[in-house]
Amino acid sequence: MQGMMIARAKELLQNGTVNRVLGWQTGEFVYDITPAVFETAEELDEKFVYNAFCGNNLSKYLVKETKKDGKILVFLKPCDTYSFNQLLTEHRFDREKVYAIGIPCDGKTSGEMVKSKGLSGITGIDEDGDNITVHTIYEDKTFNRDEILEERCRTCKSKKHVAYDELIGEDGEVLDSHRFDMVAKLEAMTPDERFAFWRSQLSKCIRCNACRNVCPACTCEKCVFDNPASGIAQKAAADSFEENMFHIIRAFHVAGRCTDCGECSRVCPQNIPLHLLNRKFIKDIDELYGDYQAGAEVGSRAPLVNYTAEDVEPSIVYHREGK
Amino acid sequence: MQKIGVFVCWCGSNIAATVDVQAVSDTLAKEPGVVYATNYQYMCSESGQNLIKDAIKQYGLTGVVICSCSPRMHEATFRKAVASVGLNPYMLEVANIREQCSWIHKDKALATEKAITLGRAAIAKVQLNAPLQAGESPVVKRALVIGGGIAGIQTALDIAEAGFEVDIVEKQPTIGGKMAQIDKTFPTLDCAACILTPKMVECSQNDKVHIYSYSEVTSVKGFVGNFTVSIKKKARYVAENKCTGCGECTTKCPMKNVPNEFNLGLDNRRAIYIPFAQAVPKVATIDPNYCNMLKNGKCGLCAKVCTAGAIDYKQQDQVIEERYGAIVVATGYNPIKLDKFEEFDYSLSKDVVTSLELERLMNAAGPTGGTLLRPSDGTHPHTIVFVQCVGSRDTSGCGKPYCSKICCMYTAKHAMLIREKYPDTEVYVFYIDVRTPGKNFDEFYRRAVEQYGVHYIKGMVGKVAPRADGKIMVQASDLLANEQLHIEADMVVLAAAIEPDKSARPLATMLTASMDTNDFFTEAHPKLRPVESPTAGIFLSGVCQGPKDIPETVSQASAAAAKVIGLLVTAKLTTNPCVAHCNELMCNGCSSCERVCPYGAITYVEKEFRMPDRTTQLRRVASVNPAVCQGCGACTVACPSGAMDLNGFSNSQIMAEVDAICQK
Amino acid sequence: MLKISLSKIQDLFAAIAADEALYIPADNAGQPQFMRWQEGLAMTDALNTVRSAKDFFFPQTENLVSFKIQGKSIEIVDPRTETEDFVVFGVRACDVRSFSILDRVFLVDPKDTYYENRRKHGTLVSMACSRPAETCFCHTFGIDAAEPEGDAVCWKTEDSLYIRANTEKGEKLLEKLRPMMEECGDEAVKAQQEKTHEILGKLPLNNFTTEKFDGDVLLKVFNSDKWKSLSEACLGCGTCTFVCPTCQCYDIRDFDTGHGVQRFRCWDSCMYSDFTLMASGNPRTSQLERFRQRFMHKLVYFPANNDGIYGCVGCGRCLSKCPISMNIVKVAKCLEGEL
Amino acid sequence: MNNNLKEQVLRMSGVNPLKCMRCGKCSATCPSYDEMEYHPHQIVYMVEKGEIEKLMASPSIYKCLSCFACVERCPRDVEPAKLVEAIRLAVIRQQGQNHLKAKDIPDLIEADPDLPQQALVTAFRKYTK
Amino acid sequence: MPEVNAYKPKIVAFCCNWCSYAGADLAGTNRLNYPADVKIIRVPCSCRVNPMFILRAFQRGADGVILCGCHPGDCHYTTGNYYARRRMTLLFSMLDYLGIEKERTRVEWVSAAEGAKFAATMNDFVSTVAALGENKRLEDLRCKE
Repeated sequence: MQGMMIARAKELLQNGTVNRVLGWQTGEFVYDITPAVFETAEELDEKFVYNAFCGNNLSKYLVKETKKDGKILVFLKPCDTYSFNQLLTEHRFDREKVYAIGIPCDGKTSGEMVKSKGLSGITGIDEDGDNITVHTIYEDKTFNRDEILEERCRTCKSKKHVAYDELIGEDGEVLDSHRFDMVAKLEAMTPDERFAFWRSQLSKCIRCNACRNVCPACTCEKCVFDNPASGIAQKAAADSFEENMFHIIRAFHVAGRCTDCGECSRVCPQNIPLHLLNRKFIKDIDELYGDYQAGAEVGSRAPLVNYTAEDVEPSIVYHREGK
Repeated sequence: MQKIGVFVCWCGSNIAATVDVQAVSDTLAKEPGVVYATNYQYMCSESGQNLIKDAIKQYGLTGVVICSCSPRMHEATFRKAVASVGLNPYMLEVANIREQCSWIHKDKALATEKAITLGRAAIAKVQLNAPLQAGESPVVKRALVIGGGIAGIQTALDIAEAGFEVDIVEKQPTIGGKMAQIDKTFPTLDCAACILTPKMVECSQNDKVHIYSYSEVTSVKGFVGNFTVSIKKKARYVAENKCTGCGECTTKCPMKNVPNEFNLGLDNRRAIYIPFAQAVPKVATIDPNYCNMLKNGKCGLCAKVCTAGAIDYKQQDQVIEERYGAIVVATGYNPIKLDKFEEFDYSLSKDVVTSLELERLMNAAGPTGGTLLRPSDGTHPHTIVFVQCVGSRDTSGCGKPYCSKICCMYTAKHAMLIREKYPDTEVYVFYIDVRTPGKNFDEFYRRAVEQYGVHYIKGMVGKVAPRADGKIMVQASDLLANEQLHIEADMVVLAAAIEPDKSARPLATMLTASMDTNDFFTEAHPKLRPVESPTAGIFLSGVCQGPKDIPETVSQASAAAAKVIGLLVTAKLTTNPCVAHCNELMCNGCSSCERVCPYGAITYVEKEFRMPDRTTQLRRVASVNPAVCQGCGACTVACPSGAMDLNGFSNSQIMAEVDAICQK
Repeated sequence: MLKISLSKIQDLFAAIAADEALYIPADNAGQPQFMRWQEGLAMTDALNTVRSAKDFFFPQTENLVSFKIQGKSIEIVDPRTETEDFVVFGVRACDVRSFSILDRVFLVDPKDTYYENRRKHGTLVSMACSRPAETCFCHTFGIDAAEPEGDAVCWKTEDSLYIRANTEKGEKLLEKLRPMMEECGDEAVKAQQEKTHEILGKLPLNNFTTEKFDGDVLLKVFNSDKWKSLSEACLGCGTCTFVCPTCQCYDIRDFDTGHGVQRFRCWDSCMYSDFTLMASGNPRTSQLERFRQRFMHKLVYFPANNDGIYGCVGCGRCLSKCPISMNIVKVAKCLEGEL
Repeated sequence: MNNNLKEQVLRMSGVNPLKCMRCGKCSATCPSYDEMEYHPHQIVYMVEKGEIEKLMASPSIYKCLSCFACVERCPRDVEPAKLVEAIRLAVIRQQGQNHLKAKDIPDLIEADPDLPQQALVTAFRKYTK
Repeated sequence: MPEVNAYKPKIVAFCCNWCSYAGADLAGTNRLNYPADVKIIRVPCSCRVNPMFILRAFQRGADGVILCGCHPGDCHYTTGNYYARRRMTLLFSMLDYLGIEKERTRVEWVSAAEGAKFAATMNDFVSTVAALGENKRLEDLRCKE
């Protein structure tokens, strides 16, 4: 796959279709992959990589990249295409300046994920079909791909590309993902248990803004949390209230716009399951206002800027099943 | 920091009996920013107002807080008072310590404490108030009426009568609309043409009224008082100013088999035609779908016979741009298509007709010259079955969920007319409910039953099946007799539901006027503003707003005209300054605000911005038209970056009030 | 050197915690973090905590002064109460070294009294590493992971914990613990150190140095055109700076409590767009400049002003936590080619 | 009026008789109308009133051909035929009219050891409440 | 004897200018009593209420927040309360999800004619919140005295 992608990128660079290529570049280790812009065939040959660690969603970079001259080639995994569409819906970049190639994805893992299996001193990784062997200075260990997939990939919502100019490989289907199982589990808890769960999670937050800055739905010119005039600006969570506030408001601002790409949870240095906040909104929206997948199509009307006269009343929150 | 004056009103004993006004003014005097605080018996009285004015002058107040009755009561009074001494009227806030404090609490200590808190909140808000200026916008003294049926005609004539220019845009070659097709009108049974055509003529003769027939609105820009509308005049291939309407061409044209839409396809017309004798404008139109000259370049007969030389095969569509101060929507209705109702056999049997078709069959100018004959064989029908609610009140998805309102009455009219003209005819009417509210309406229906012997049967028709011998078998239930009826009918008349014209939906988008799920235009308020759209400057006339009969349509048309006249006589519109505004530096151009704006007040512009790193960037940003914005604030919450804010109720002001209320 | 069986480590903690606050690395909702010890709290096996021990001396937020407002009067209140004595236990070699860097910032004139106060009251008990990870490169800065600094230093073997005092503060602490521990020789520790050194030699970053940044390289590095591609993917979040044990920038802000104002300081990040924002605007207007600032500071400016000491201790946190996997090692390796 | 029975019929059929606007189109369209004691529109109304037992006792419910013309034609989506089917099921499922009782089972198994498990389970599910 | 129920909750009520604020005025005109703990903030429309305001109220020590607007379909601005309804439904559901007592937040539609309903609603809401006691789960300790 990587070879095909490089070959095609070179072709498009050469025939002048695009001026730059947005992809992933190799790092120090096998897993520390960085999004990068390539301008020459040599750079592509030298550094371009596509493997199980290329988790970064590149679509957000288009906001910045399309401000520049020329056309850019971007490689999009299925879930990235949803963000791509959502950004287009919100007029955040110029479609004319992008050439999008859809690429298949078997699910991604990460250095953190591998380390969470108790491994340290990682020196290399071999992918052999569904078997992934991790070499470390201490030992070698082989995993089934599913075992070390990131949570968002284990509950992948769709292998279908909803936007592209061309596709490399086969297109997949929208999947029945069980991605709301954990939300449902939390909903079934008592309020005290839920409070304890979220407090223990959110109290870890260091307000590094990684979740916000990586989020393709958070492309505001100026975030309310950075804007002293907003009245809720905060540079650090000085009180537990502010920890809650930041995450509630952020989830609310992206509600109906979040495509559930899972980047927020991936980048959180404290491994806070932030996607569970977004998924709660998605689940509620699906249940209360009908299924809606942000980014499934360009131009769709997000649930929070929409209504029907027959919408449920807010009191449903008191009467719903569960505790 | 503002210099704030606080004025606590006793309202006689209304406030002072339960609130310690002295304590309130004393405590509030200590609030940051407050330079003067006092209390007085009646702040709204002349001497009370003078007290405020004097304090403004004496202390150089930049903000005023009045603790008194509800702002709904005297906010305007106090604003006027402070404005008279040069303070911006929007630098004033009212703390409601009467309706929301003294009148509902008995404990004086509690009430006083609450009054202080409410006063603090008002002070906190005033700290952040900014002077606001009510804007003005000029009004173009011309109105546009979209739709030339009875609703549009009536509205246009009323507006013209008041001395304003008014244009009617009608997509058909003639104005007149549905009413022109109707034979008689209920409950008086006078002839529709006799009362409609004089109005049509008046339209053509009144020099304030201009008719764009065979035309469509293609775009609407602007806002109340200042709309710019593009109107496409479709090519009719006949010069309107030359055609005399003699009709010679329409008898010589060799293309004879064009279905005549005016008679609902019950007979044929030529490729060049004048819809009906009293058409306005009475000008021929060539139907490009049938004209051999236009299709194949062969024929040209009409041009040869036209002595006026009006035929112009090279005519093109023409787009006219015109400015208007107000727009009236009068797009009317159509009966729904009945193909989904196979049980009534409408598409298979010619003798199953809709009520509107029946109008044409009974009209002296119709295909049968006014004699009621079966369309299939031209014989006289002896048994006629009317079916009510065909597609109305239907939630199964085949029809419309609403009551079409007019069917009960016109069916009674039809039944009555048939019984009168052809007493040997048996007439059955199957109904679910007979709904005849309205002046002389129920009496009319009862006459059909009692005087004319129409058989009204409570029940629905389940099946209509034509028989080989030409009879139509009607299977229906008679719920009161608890039996199933089988009637051998000669004709079946279906009271098809009515729906808004298909052109209404795209038009609503152009006008940013809201519609309900049935594509009827939404009124600004269902009870209090029934002829206005929530979008300022857009008015509603006739069935486009909801099912109506002719008298209701005409009254609504005149009401809409009155509203338009009221708008057009205004020299300048004063705009509410408490409107939304966009901080372009923060705007993402994401369109969230535009989507929730009920007034279409938000548009987007591409603007160049100088970035901190000294580069320039072209960005799409929202721009609020203050003349159109009504200040609801929906956009402010939809905006994730907080670029949208509302004058007079800004985020920071409301949060300051929250803070003040919650402290201590 | 003293020794105690690992099975009795909770007793050891209890003894320390008897008269001062004790913080140990423990598991907090799945993440290793220093937590206040209370009975039963177990020490984590993780190599290092997500947040460094700097939090105890330079917390993410701290109130500097309070203003009490009543009506139109304002009263100024110093919110500081005397800090209690505390022990941070299990600090790794890299993190211990970070304090010598922070001290150079906060304890030079004018002294940061808030920081100084905490340094006075705090005792650092370090823990030698035996299982370093691929992201470790403390040796680059002359740190021996097997022989950490600190007021006292520990080694953990299969079954025992060895401890030795390095400073007076450490001695004082050990004095208290002596009754429950046994004196021992350093053979076991030496053996472990040898093993650790062997592993350290196998680490992928074993040969990584920042030597080339010594000397007169400031302008050369500053003007390198590599910064563009290095910073291209940077999201401008603060992860690297907040997990960093040596990042020391902060912002001072006011919080209106409704009945007064609290003036507090909180960590700031040079990666943020409003970092060093002034009335006149921001001196660094692009992410490239902000990104460059961080690495210039650590690799060039800091050593230039501090006897050649780099502003990095090689803990590797930024290597594993950066959302786009850009870090000081990549930056230094890329730029060193220019020098 | 037997509310349990009514609820059972409503649950089984999924029909909400309150949607009926009493137009009678179901009865107008019903091919078995003349065979019936209670006609489709009456059936809907009687279910609404809870007169399920009356309907259960009436042969009308077996005159319905399940042609679904009423379902097809109903302007309010009431689906009378589904009610009829539910009433028929209610008759079958009446307790006390079990074709099989728990105590009969040992004998049955003895008589036919190959009796499929599933038949037993189904019988229980169907004939007990 | 110690006073029972001495606890006084702090309640912030956001009322739309056209219906609910007028409804509150009517309650006053009719001298319908409800606790002084309720303080009303006038907003043009229920759709003006930003979730930020609600959180802000809790931060500053409110124990309950109620939003009142025109009945659905009667909004002065036609559609404002429809948006408010969705926003608040989702926000309240999220607060509940975080384990914050859901009874502390409420939306009620009160028309200008429903003074009695306004008073009854406030009485009920205040007693519900009072029963919950002080808001501990969404408070900012810095704002406490």
